Amino acid sequence: MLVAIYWVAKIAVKRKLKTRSIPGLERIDEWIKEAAKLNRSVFFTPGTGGITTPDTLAALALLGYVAKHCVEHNARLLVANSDPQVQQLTEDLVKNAYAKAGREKEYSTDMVRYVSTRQFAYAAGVMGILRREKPAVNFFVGDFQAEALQIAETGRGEAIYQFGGTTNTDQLPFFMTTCDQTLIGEELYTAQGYLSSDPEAISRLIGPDAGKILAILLILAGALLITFGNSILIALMEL
Amino acid sequence: MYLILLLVITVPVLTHASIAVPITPMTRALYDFIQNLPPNSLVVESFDYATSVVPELHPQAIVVTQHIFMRPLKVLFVALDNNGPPLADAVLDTINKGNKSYGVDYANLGYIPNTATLIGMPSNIAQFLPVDTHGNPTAGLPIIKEFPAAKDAAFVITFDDDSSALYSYLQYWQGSFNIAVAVGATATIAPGFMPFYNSGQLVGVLISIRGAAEYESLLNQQYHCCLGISGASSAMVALSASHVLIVAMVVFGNAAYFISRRTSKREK
Amino acid sequence: MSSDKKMTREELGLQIIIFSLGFFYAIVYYIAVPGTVNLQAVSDQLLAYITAMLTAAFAIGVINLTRVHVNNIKRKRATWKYSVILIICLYAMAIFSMIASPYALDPQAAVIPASVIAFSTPIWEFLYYKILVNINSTIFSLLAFFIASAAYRAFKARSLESTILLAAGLLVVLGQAPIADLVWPGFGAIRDWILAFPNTAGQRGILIGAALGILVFSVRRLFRYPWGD
Amino acid sequence: MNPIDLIGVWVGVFITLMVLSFLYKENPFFRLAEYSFIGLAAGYALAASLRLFINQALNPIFVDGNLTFIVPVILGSLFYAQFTKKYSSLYRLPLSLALGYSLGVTIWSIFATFFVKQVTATMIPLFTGNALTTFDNVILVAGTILSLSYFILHREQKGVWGGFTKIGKYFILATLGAVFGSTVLGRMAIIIQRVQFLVGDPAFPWRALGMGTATEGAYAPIGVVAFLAVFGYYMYRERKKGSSAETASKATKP
Repeated sequence: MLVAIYWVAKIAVKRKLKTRSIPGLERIDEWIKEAAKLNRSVFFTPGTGGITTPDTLAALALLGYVAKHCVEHNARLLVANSDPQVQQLTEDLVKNAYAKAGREKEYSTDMVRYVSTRQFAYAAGVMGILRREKPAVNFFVGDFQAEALQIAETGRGEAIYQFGGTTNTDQLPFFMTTCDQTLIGEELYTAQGYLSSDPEAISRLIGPDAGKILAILLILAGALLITFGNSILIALMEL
Repeated sequence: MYLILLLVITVPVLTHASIAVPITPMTRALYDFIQNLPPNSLVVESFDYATSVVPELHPQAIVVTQHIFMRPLKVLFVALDNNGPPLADAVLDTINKGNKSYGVDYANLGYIPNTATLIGMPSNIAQFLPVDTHGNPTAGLPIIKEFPAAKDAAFVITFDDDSSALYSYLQYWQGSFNIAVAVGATATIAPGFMPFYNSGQLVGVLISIRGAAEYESLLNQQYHCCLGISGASSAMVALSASHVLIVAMVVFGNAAYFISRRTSKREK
Repeated sequence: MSSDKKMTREELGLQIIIFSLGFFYAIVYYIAVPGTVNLQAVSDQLLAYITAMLTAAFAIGVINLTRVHVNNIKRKRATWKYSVILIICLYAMAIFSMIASPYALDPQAAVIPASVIAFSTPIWEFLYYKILVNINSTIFSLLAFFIASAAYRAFKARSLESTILLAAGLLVVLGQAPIADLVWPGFGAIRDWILAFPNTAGQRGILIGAALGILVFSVRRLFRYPWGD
Repeated sequence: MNPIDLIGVWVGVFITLMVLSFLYKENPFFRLAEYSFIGLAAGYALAASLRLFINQALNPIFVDGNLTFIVPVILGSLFYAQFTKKYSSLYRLPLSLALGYSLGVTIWSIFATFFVKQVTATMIPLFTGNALTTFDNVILVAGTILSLSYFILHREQKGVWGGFTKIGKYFILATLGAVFGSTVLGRMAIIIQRVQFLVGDPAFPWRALGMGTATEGAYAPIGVVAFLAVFGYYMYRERKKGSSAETASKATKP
């Protein structure tokens, strides 16, 4: 099956296909500039997942982008974490973003804050930060559980621009209803491809697309076969 | 708006108003299944929730346990969440235990620390959970002597707050040993279980506090008892009121939206 | 995020570690060659080491919190008084939890005198049940208010898209209020149908898509992990 | 009646209202609850994870005599290198091991559990002989395919294809609406129980939550009244401060 995905991907790369856009990604930059102009900070939190959670790792990739642009536009970045190891990674990311611009001295330890491993203690801490510091933008992207709506509604109450993203279907509705932009499910993973605007990265997005087409074909074939009482495809898949 | 919601909930709670609860098929299916279990079957109850969801799942645990204790069944309590064992004890303190005695008819085996234990229990309970929560060796309990392996269980119900417990039981207990499984779920995760119920993999689903209230009224219909035992029934009016409030707010919000849109159009 | 950037030697070394472990765990469950080394056992042993390694990081969070809040207190930042309370709560709870909680270090009273444990138990129970559990539950309960205000704001029939969101949401809300069922039993049936079919379909679409995104993302990370990029 | 439990109930009531006051505005009471909660949670977590460290890493060495576990303990201690200036990037070594492991397991499990399971579960008969179940099944299969098509990126969402993806998006939105709606039930259950606690209702699971018994609980409303008095006084002072600051600023203006 993996071979099939690879094969479809190969064909697709040869024929350069047009892609649809993910709405909202291009506005990240604008928002950060706006925050710098208002002299308010940019807030980012990757949620309550650990380093073993894929959503968290995808969020960190986005943080890399946000941090770079915050340094560029002189916006104050504020990161809040729930997992100690994620805290270490984010500290590194933000520090490096400053180091690359040759402005290590501007990095301070209270930019990246560890709040709590406990879900609702983390939520209380983030809610407090949002209300007290009133950032201009709130990026909450990654792995969230019930705390998502607490963060989102507090941010909404302070009229903060909100950018959300997760694959957790239990929480996605609350992102959709409170954020100005939401990355739904897989968009969280393809976002970086778009942000890095180099053609090679975009062509890499073809892999998942090929998988989706394959999934659609498989579902159709399987459903048709079983309609006529043939369950061979199901048996094959369960091998 | 927040104040109205608080009021709408507080007034029914204070006045102890009550309301008849319609029974959903998923709750009835679970009730009928337990009601029709052959006498002397072994049931396993798994307490897989943290204290933060006690409002949703604890009432379910109370009513289901009460039902099981009213029938000639044997029951083992386990937990996949480390908050579970004391919660099971709290349930046992709440219900009417009839003439059942600890060790013979029921036992609290405590926390299942890892998947290996969960997989091992169907073949040998005493080996994987050597002591119960009271510190007794499990091998010495009459109930374990009667049922040394969990694969003899007729039924397992998990009170689950993050779906991992249910998936484990479906995979390791039902998949391998064909033990019937039911779940008491929080409202957030319950929608994800509908496909399992529809395909017959689950004998029943209790949804949050409402499932508990329905179960309580089923018990009351048959045994004329237990009304108010879990506190779920008395929450039903407040629950209805808060839901109606949300619907009313949404309707009101939309009306206001349409009116404002119409007037702004005219101004143009 | 661009991959053309050269890796430093240190990063290359780390990447080799990531790749080899990742590759091993991605395939180990598929291969079982009878008679050769039992890869399953190797992977279990390795996992025990990795778990042990991760548990060694147990104090990272506390060190971070202590650093930040001691700093707050030293510099008399705006919230420094609260930082004092935080630090006191942290260390008091840590000490009593190590003596008297389910995670006590010496539950059999082999080293710590039994009288100390007996003295600490009610204090720990007070801190845990009377304070921590209550704050936890109440912060959770804030969601009831937030979900109401989110519904009020978001459920507006602005476009066809938001009308669908509104309709599905309202029908489910109506279907689970016991009182609505008494008015018309159909509400409950509609709710169950929405949850069982359109909802399952949408969830599967999201899940399958996400699974593919995660798969490609993870494979790419095996070849290049962007440290601080 | 147990006096400690009675005090516990009152403390619990105060704390509950301190947190709820956040809905009105951010205030010192909420801040106190927030900071003490973070502190208590961290302290408890420290004890819990220390216990885990002893069970998983130290017991194998000192109890079972398995000296190989010294290696992971040394590697794990490198996590603390980040707090030094000179060797700070050494923490990346243990982290790489953990990352490699988790990426590998993800690659293995995501395919089996999400992709294969969800795809096979959707292979259901499109015609069953019963009009109702046929309709249900068609909705399920078509809905899955269409909502999946929404995520396909290599094609602009225009024309007939755009129509498909649009219907897919509708399915996704219906799903999100349904999840939103069903979550309401659980959240209301939680606030109802909080209210039961505040009014001292016997239906509240006093025993299960370690709050003593309903006898002590019945005195909870006294705590509510006391808190409202304190909070009222705080607001009165705030307002007075606010108005005096206002008059002061007016006075300075020419």
